[in-house]
Amino acid sequence: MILPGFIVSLMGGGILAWIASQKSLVLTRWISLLTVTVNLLGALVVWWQQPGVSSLWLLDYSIPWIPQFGISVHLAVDGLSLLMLLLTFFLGAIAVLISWKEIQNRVGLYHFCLLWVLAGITGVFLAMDLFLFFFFWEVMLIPMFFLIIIWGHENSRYAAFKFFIFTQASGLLMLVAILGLYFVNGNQTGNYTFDYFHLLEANIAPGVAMWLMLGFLAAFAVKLPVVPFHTWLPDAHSQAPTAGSLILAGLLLKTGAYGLLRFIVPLFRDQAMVIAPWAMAIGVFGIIYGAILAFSQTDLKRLVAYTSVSHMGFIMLGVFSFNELAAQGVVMQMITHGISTGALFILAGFIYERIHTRDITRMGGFWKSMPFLGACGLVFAMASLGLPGLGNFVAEFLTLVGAWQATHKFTIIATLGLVAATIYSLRILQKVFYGTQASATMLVDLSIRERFIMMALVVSIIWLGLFPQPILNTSKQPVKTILEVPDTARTKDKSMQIEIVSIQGKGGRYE
Amino acid sequence: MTTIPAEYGLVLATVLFMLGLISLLIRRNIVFMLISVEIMLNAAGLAFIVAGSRWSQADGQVMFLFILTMAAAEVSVGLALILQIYHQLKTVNSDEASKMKG
Amino acid sequence: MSNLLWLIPALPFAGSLILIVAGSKLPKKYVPLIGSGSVGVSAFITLLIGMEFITSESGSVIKQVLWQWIDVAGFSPAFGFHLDSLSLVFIFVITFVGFLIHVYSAEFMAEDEGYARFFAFLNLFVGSMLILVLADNLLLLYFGWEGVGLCSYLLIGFWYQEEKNGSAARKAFIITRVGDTAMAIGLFMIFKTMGTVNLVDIQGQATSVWTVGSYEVTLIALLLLGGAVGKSAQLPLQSWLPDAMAGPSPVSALIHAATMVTAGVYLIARTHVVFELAPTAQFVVGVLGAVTLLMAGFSALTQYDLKRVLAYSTISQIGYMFLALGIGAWSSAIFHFMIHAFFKALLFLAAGAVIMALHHEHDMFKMGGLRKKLPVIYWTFLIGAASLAALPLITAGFYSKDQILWLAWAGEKGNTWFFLAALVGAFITAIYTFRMVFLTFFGEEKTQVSHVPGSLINIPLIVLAVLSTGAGFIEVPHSLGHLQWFTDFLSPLLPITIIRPGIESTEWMIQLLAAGLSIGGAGLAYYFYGVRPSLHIQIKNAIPQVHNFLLKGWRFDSLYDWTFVKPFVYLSNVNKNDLVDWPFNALVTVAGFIHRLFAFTQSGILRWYLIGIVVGAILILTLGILI
Amino acid sequence: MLIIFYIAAAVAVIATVLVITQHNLVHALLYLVVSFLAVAMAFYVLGAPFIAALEVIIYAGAIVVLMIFVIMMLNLRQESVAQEKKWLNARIVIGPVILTLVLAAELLYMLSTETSVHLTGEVIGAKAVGMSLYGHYVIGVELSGILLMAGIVGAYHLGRQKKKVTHRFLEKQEE
Repeated sequence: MILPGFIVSLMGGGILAWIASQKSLVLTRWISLLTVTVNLLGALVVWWQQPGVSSLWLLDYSIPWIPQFGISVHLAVDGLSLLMLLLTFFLGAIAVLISWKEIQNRVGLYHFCLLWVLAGITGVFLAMDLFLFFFFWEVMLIPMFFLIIIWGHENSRYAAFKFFIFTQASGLLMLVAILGLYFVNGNQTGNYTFDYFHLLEANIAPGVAMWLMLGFLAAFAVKLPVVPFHTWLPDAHSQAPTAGSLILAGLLLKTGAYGLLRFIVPLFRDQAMVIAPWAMAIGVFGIIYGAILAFSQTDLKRLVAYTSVSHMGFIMLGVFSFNELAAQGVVMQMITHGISTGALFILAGFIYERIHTRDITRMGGFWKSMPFLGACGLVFAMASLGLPGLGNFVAEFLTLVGAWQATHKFTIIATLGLVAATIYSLRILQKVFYGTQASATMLVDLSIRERFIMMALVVSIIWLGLFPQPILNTSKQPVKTILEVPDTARTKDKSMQIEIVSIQGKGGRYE
Repeated sequence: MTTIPAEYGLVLATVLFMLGLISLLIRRNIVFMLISVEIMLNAAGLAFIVAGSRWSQADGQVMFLFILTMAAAEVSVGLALILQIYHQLKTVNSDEASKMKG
Repeated sequence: MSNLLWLIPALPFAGSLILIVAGSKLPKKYVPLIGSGSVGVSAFITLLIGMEFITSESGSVIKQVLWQWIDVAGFSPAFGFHLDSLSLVFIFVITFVGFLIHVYSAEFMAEDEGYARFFAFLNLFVGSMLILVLADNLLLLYFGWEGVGLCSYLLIGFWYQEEKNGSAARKAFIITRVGDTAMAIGLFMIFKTMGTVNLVDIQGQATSVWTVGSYEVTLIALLLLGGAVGKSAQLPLQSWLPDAMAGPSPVSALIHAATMVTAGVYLIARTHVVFELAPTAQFVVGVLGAVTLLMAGFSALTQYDLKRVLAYSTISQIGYMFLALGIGAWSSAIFHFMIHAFFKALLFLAAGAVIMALHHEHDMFKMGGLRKKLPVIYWTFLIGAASLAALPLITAGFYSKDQILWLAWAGEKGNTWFFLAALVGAFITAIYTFRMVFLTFFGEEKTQVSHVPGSLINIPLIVLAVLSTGAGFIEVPHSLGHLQWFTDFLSPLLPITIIRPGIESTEWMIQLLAAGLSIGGAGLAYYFYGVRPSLHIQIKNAIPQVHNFLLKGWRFDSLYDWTFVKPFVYLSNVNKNDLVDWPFNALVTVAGFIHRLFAFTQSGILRWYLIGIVVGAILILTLGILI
Repeated sequence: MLIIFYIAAAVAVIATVLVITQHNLVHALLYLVVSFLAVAMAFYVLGAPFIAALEVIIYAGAIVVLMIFVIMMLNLRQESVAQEKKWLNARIVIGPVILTLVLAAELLYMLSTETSVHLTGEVIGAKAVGMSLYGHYVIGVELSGILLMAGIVGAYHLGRQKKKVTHRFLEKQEE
């Protein structure tokens, strides 16, 4: 019951927080913080109790929803989903904390939106029914839209609509693909179902499968984002409130990466292999392109947004390398990028709260007045350029080592991306923290709450850099299963079937 | 007693309808436009009567009754609207009531 | 005792952590205590472990694995340390020279407001450098490699309020990062072919995996060389080092002379098996070394800034080490590294003391006559300079450089050109070294001495001065009594250079030539700057372009500016608003246009709508009739 | 029969033409009554005496009277006739007439393609209509009832004399 509990508690907490805002804003904030923290603890307990690395599906929950159409509320968690959940709740708690002082109008609605976005993201990571998946895909989109448009900066209408249209249009393509898959599979087997595990066994004609895959890919590529479709991201990131940017960069982009791993690769393996060179090419192009654009930006949040574009290129490269090293790198990249880029957005938010601008030409010399902020900025700029000892290095290095097994020329270009990352990361440090102090007034360094947030992030990114193995162990089995190359399509189905049965046979963890 | 060919009735209906339509198109006075609509409705009703007569069925007349009902309702609401427009805009010129312009 | 190996890098890290977390709140006197103390204890443990290591039978190594770092699909680097004779030399130099420099900094940086920050960064550097040389696999080595790069960046830009310090730091980081990228690719290749990144495994398996001179191994060797070239400031990635002098002098001494910049030498020596399998790559190492040592030497001749002379001299001396590596004189390279660490650290520290004494005056031509005012600094600087110029017999520099000269001539892989380059380099070295000495300490006084250094500065200088002379006697050539302690110490690991047969008898001639050139160079410097001080100005005025060319370091900065920096900046600025957004905006514009088009039909005039209905009816009826 | 139909048709057409060419509203309404009466005559001839009666009572009676009331309430003066003259010029008439003629031509063409059927002129009385109305079409009757109800409520609501109210969007525009 814990799996629906995650989602329901977030949704319920959101409503409760909204109601509470009539009485007291402090209560609202505490309710949402408590909700997310309890979920985080719950996820940690699941992680702690995971029955060894060998078992694939840790928990499974399924009740029919609309049985006439073969739709069920089917939630399941494996190592990959679990890691994503941990990241979601961790960053979710930080997002609540970060908004403590920043958000002063319509606090109740804000926390409602925030928790519902988190609920949608949680659902996306848990749903094992494609219809349910799409449902949650939309649930996370709409509150996010309001987060941007209501609490955003000066140009938030434009950004919010751009975000909405990009994601919605691509999401509809995915819906078409989901329905296509549903009907193709139904026509073939007579079993009309949206269930992920059944659809894994679908035998689809290659031509049709290619179109279906492109439908899925459209949604994930826009969300990720892959280069030609990335332009919503800088606008949305720079206009959203700090917590919005944090969730956008830290979690929403990850749903795209998660989708690639969870759906594209296992459902359409052969087609994915066909487009792999192209996918890697645009991934690598994105790495360089994002890095070059990041260098020229003057808006701090926009700059960080472009670094996201650059980093997400590694995910494209890694997923389509089709080997365990790269895929593990991708998983690491999802987590570490969530933390490091999220932290950079938080830093930008802190600076914005103090000097009310995001323009880096009007910053400089902040190290003197805000050494703590400077140290944190240093850590995360270094994380973003891939310094060993910080989590991003492990992620990028594994991705590159894995990619090298698949392609040489793209890996070389991607590695050059590290140089470009150095250039823009150091530019942030130079413009913000070096030089003489730009602002006349003495700026106050971080408060206790802000220090707590930053320390949590710093500790986790260093921990991920030095001891990544627990994470890698957790995602090992799912990644292997996803990448498992079957001899023929049929034997794959068999083995899949047996795997599910065997887990169900164990009984104990099957709720 | 010579019988009437059905087309003649329909031709009459057509002519009346067209006259109403011409009036509707050329008039700017909104009251005239309402009158034109009445003419057209009446012509449509005529066509139904002819059709009912053609098949010797009561249905055509029933349809005329419905048209009549509708015309009555339409006139009452339409006239109320005209009064409102005149009251608000001080004109019966339909061209001037163009605030819905896109 | 060997179980304590992990403490050697851990202690500086711990010190750094304490200083970062609590540095601003600690009383000021505890800051250097923690900073130097942690490195001091590391040095002490090094000494203990070194004793144990030397007394145990030769060829033994100490291994310690702390934890498995990453373990994915056969890629399983650990946080493991591996101590053999090569690493021992390096950790010895790092901890001891590091400790001395920490002690020196305790006084040198005392007035700075970033006192704790300085020690934190310096400790962090020492820790990372120790990880680099102790790592048992290439990934951990890379960890240390990037870690020292970060510290170098932080310390060059230590005085962050000056815009240009930040730029120098950035330049250093980015240029070395270019090299690191090459090295990373080399690492990918090694992992793909060997399935491991463990250094011992690589050494053991290399000969069975690759044949001599195969394409792949050459490429790997060249890529590793790329990393080494970046870190060690060799051609073509040397241009960051002179600018790196923007950092405080102890930093220049520790990072940009004694330790970090020699990481490239360490890397090549560590992977010498790969280079021996790739003779072409090894030859390239030698060529790069030879060219670099000459170019940097000529540039050093023209500099005004005391520290920049030393910087170019560092590049040049590392060029010697690369030359030694290129001719397979592995232990000579390491020997020269050690000696160079002593005398160059000494020179930088002394130069720092001079600069501090003269109100941060860097220009040598504004110095002079300091011989009397700063006697300790004068004598120690002189010893260091003599060692750098390799004055025969008494200086350590003579023994280490002489070995390289001799092997460049007599070694199997040596040739006349390498030898000539090294010889000319030695001559130039002597000239610029004594140019420094004469300009700084002789002549009339041009700037008032404001601050006489205290004992915390003097003691490290004296210790280093002793080492700069004494350390040479552990390795004495055949013609002068033949002592090979250092080579023997390293020989189980690094192969001994094979000498061409029948050439031993010429060794004394080479030594005589080298000694003569070094004394001659010193004499020439005396003539130019002591006897006829106006002469060099005349020469400079006669060939201003050449002078400027050399002063600007052969204009590599302009070259890179035009080929890389400007195009990159142009490309990124031209695309600042993201051209990819254009098609999407065009879509919006088209939609807006269509919207206006349809909005136009919504005129609000009732009769137009009616006409629309009529036209529609006509169309439908027409269709009905036609079909 | 046919001749009566012809006469009724001719009167209806002429009266209607006069309706649409009149400048004075009241005159036009009078011609409209004539037109309705003529059509009622036609209905009678076509065998629908009940409908003919309704036409006279409701169209020519109730509806036209309603209109006259409204015209009185509008209180249009002599200028409106002049204005009507100005509006009704040849330039504005020509386009709609051509369009309508095209439409008419098409309709007539379609009529001409059908085979000619003569009407029997059999009288379908009120009883038959009532049987059909309350049998087969009872739903339609109920809907008509709702429609009339809506019409009454709507007319009442719209017809109330309120102070001038403009919509808030329009208000903003006017500022």
